[in-house]
Amino acid sequence: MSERVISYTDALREALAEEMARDETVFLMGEDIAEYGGAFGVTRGLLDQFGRERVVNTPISEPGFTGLAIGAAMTGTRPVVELMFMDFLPLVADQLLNMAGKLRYVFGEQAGCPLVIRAPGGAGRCYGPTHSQNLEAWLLHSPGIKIVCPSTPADAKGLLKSAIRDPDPVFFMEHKMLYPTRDEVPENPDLTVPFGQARKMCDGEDITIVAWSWMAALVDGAALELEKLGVYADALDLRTLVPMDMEAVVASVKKTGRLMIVEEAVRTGGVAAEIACRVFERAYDCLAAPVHRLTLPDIPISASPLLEAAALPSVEKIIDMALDLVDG
Amino acid sequence: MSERVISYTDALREALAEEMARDETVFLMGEDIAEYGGAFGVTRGLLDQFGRERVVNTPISEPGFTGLAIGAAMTGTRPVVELMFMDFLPLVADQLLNMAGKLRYVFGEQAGCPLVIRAPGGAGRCYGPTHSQNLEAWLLHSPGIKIVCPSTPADAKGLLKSAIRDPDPVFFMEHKMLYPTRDEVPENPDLTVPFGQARKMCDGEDITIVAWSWMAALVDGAALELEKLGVYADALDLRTLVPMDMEAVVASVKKTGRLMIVEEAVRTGGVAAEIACRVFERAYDCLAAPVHRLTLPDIPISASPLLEAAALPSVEKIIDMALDLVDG
Amino acid sequence: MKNELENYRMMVLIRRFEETIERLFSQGDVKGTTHPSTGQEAVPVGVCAALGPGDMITSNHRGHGHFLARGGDPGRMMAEFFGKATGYSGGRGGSQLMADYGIGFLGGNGITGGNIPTAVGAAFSAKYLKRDRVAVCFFGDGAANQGTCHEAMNLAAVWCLPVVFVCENNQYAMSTPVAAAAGVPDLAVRAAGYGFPGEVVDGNDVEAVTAAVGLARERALSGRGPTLLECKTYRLSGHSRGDPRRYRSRGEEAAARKVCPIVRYKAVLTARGLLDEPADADLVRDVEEQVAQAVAFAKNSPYPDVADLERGVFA
Amino acid sequence: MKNELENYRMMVLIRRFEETIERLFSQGDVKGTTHPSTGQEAVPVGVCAALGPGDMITSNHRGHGHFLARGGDPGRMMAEFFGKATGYSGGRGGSQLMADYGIGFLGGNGITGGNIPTAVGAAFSAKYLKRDRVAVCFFGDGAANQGTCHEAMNLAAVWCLPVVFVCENNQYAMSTPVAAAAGVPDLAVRAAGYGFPGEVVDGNDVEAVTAAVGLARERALSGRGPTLLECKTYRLSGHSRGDPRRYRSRGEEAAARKVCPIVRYKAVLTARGLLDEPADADLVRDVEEQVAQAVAFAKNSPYPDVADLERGVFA
Ligand SMILES: Cc1ncc(C[n+]2csc(CCOP(=O)(O)OP(=O)(O)O)c2C)c(N)n1
Ligand SMILES: Cc1ncc(C[n+]2csc(CCOP(=O)(O)OP(=O)(O)O)c2C)c(N)n1
Ligand SMILES: [Mg+2]
Ligand SMILES: [Mg+2]
Repeated sequence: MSERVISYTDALREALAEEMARDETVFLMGEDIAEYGGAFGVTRGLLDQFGRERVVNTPISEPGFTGLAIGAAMTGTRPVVELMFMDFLPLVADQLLNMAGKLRYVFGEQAGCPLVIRAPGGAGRCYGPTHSQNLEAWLLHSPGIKIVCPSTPADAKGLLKSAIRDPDPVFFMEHKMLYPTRDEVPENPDLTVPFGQARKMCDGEDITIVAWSWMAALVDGAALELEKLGVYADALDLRTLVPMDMEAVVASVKKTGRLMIVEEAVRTGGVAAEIACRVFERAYDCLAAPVHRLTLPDIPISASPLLEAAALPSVEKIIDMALDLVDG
Repeated sequence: MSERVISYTDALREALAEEMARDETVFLMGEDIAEYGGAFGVTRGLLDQFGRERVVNTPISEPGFTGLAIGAAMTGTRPVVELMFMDFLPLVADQLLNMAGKLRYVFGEQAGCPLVIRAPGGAGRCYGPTHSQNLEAWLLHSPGIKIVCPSTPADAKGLLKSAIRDPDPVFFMEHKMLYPTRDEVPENPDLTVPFGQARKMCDGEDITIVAWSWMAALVDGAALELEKLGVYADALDLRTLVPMDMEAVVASVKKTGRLMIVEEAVRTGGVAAEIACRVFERAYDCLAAPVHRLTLPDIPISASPLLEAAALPSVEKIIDMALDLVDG
Repeated sequence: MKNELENYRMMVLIRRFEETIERLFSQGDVKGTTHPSTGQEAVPVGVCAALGPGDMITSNHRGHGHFLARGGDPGRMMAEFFGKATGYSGGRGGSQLMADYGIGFLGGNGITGGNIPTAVGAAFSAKYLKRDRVAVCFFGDGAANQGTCHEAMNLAAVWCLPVVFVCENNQYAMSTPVAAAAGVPDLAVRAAGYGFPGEVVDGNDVEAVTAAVGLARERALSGRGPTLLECKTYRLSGHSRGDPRRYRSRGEEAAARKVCPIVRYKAVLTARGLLDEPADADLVRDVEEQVAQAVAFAKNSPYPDVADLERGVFA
Repeated sequence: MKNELENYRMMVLIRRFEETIERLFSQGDVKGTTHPSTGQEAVPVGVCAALGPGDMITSNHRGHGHFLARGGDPGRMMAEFFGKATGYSGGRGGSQLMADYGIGFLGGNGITGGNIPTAVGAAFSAKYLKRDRVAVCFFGDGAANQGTCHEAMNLAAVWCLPVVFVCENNQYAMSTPVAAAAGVPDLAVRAAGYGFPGEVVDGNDVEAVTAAVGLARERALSGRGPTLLECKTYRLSGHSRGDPRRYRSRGEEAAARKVCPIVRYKAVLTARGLLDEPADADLVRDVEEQVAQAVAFAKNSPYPDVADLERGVFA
């Protein structure tokens, strides 16, 4: 049975449509998601399919409509909110940190909050300092919020379906560079991808490379190139950061003795530091070399193609650092 | 010449008063900072001394008055803003991340932003889930914002003076448990404490313990106890997180071979992970044991004294972990 | 509408409950902080008297009155102050964070203005799920200046949602008088900026509050959207524990105390022949007994198990 | 006030500048995205004609017109689009993020609503430092629904600050018409909720804009506080690069094009005998030459030095 090849965007849309068809309490809310189909076209066509009651255009009021969505999720519906850019996470950070993430712990089992916030992160399109950021590290430090970050169309679909069915608040990170990427995606509407299971992109003994979202796609490409150079990488796509599949990471590091983490965010205080730290805590003895982090420098992301590219991780930089780590 | 002994609160107030006297462009802004003197009394009396034009009570509009303060700092004044609790940082996170921290990098030298945001972090007073948090890890991941976190009255004064004189946005972290603490504080209004220089609290060869803010005070106490048990800790108070005195940390770890970091925030994605990671990067060979992190678990902070204490680091827990690390 | 004496009794209960909490704090029996609603009792009691069983409330930091008026159990509330396992939040929430979804009380909120969008969200669900219910949001004059208030009101207007915004204007946000915090004397006028009715209500007149909420609720249920009710009242207590109230005079407070909602309603009910001094004394004694029982329940309850500390973040 | 022909010329310059940018994007000469202000030229030109040299502007994402009208150099702006070292932000900012504090242009802003509090802050400084100047904030109808707008307006009101809020109501926020985003047809009415005047202005009439801003500025300078001017206009272009404009009809656009501010002002100036077809053709040619020079300057400028990538985060 051959799978269809569709784009990451189409896969997301399919997940939304299937879950909306399956569960009437699921609705979409966000800026310009109706006629416009969202800034990146993810919800295109869903207005026609599900109507204005379930595909709700909002005014530009991110804190307000996120708080509203939390209130809705507390009272019997399942909102899927689109934040136009992940750079706007700070605008809703209070709602997520101080409300959504604390409800169940404080108010107990009565207080479910089945909320999904979707937002595209990442650079590569020259959108400049306030439309290119990845901020998942903030959420990692915010108890009670799950973080999902698919890097393939199949995962985009399967993980979004899981997110919508999840009883807890989920931040669902998409990526501008991934939207047009195409790959096989199962049609079966019952298939979901579970949280907390890293995906092995490539099997190898020389070095473990960990990434997520667009960086995972880059690592996937870099691993192939490395193979040609005789370096065999064990490449992991984390898929979800909360929960995080540390078992897979630790098992891989135990095998390779070398770890490199690729993160599309500013270096200091990023997710990579947490992963590295956990590996040190759990597999200290197995490391034959220091962990390497490939990240952005601690600067805003420029609009100019030249400066943007200079700051971002790339396949070449991944290869160079991997070679360095293996040789070092 | 004997120094006066005053409280951390008084030291902060003295710094504010001295800098306001020295520079007319310095003004204070925040909720209930005038007659009330701020929720913790830091600005008490300054209204009488400097008048309502320079001690400005705000409506409850954190994003608005923080944005306003940025606009003021862009145009010739030096606002010192009080955020009543550090838990409200998310409300102004957009202003700090997407504006204050990016102005100079993007607009160049014309775009100075000499802004100070003061806010008390921390638990220990049973204020519950939304009035007890430390969120400096978010700012650590936000380029362009300096982070200052004094643990003694003298540093409170000297660092706040430096913060007010600094040409860049500074987040100045105070702590509810530190406010009443008393110690010697220089009277000389010309004395400041520079950023980026850790303070050695205790000299030792067995273990490096790194902390900041209230946790540094706890570590200071724990180090004395450890000494009685024959364990000699090299205890460092970082004083500022951006810039961070990694030289001091690395030098200490090279001496002791063991590192423990105490952080009053949820574990995952915290500042401790970054410090640990940097130490691994720079002093990998010197570590005789894995780095230990003593932090909160990944949960909201409860209001109940019992549950709050169970979650927080304490002198006892510091001692236990240090012994464990030294023995291990 | 509940009967007059029940409402009067509830106001007295809220008063005694708050006074008891303040005493327990000053004695060191309970820790943390609290925001008493002393003097504002007519607002929650008047509001809740107009609500139906399916209606939903979001509350703020000054929420004991809201919760009690909606049917919260004084014993479990008291236990929350004592940090006991039987407390509404098992000791995790404290004064500001208790909830009972079963009676439509969606909880307090420690972030000023944070509960306004959630109320609109509850109203959204009600409309989406075609349930005949309204959401009610309690917030203060200070919270009215938060951006979330603006956004939430506009969202409710644009989508014509069944929500009643109850602004408890108790003259101060902490130490800041309304005149220093808002460009207008009546916050109710802001409703016009969203296209729905806004009304100033005598928030110390419990029946006036009930009447206004009743109409607003009807409006909401018949699909005509939100209403803003600005209930003018006065906080007789300090803002929170340990507030020296330097920002106002004792004389101002004494004057307010004379027209407090309990004093006023007692006079009304007496004039109507529904209450006399002996009956009032009985009622007060009964309330005091109830509060004493709540305290006893709290004191006798077990502490939460520290082993559960990390449980319950996720389902 | 600048003379009529200068203002007319500036409107034409903005129009040609935006059209050129759009062409450069579609040819792939420049990367990223841009928000053209085509059709809205009378607002920035009318506003800036009323300002004094010390006045300060905060702009938003759709800011090329604001910057040009305030005296921004087309060459350095164009160079910013090309990511060149000579661009206002040396390639770091792109379309939305350029500034020239020297001429009182405090920069664009990528966060909708983000620039409203900063304008109030600039007004705060002006008052604090006792400088005779006002701050002007440009923001859209969509931004009016952000919480920061509410907070900033209320703060300006409470402190009686010298700021003029210029809401460019171009009928849409991206694809969302005002009627779907706000509970009221005229956003100007919201000023009443803060206690200062709000006025609807014909935003396609450059002289009407100047007159309204002139009065608001006088008000501000004489210590009577802020004013909200809602300038009704129309965005003729798409929201940003690649907007298929599915949310409105081509007929609606064609109708709007007929009453665009340039068409209207040309008719006015012709009627006044200040302009005729040959003079207009000359003027347009001159503007085109200016834009061509800007493009040439940008193309011939060097790229920034990648070695400086990490410089300039702190002083
Ligand atoms: C976002 C935020 N800012 C500030 C506070 C601190 N705070 C708690 S209550 C309060 C005053 C609120 O005033 P109002 O809304 O009038 O309610 P009231 O206390 O008068 O009932 C303040 C400033 C907070 N909890 N949250
Ligand atoms: C906080 C935030 N939300 C959303 C966006 C995406 N966005 C950019 S411009 C825009 C529309 C703004 O509408 P309006 O304020 O009317 O200005 P206009 O574009 O019409 O000039 C949107 C939604 C953004 N940049 N920032
Ligand atoms: Mg109040
Ligand atoms: Mg618009």
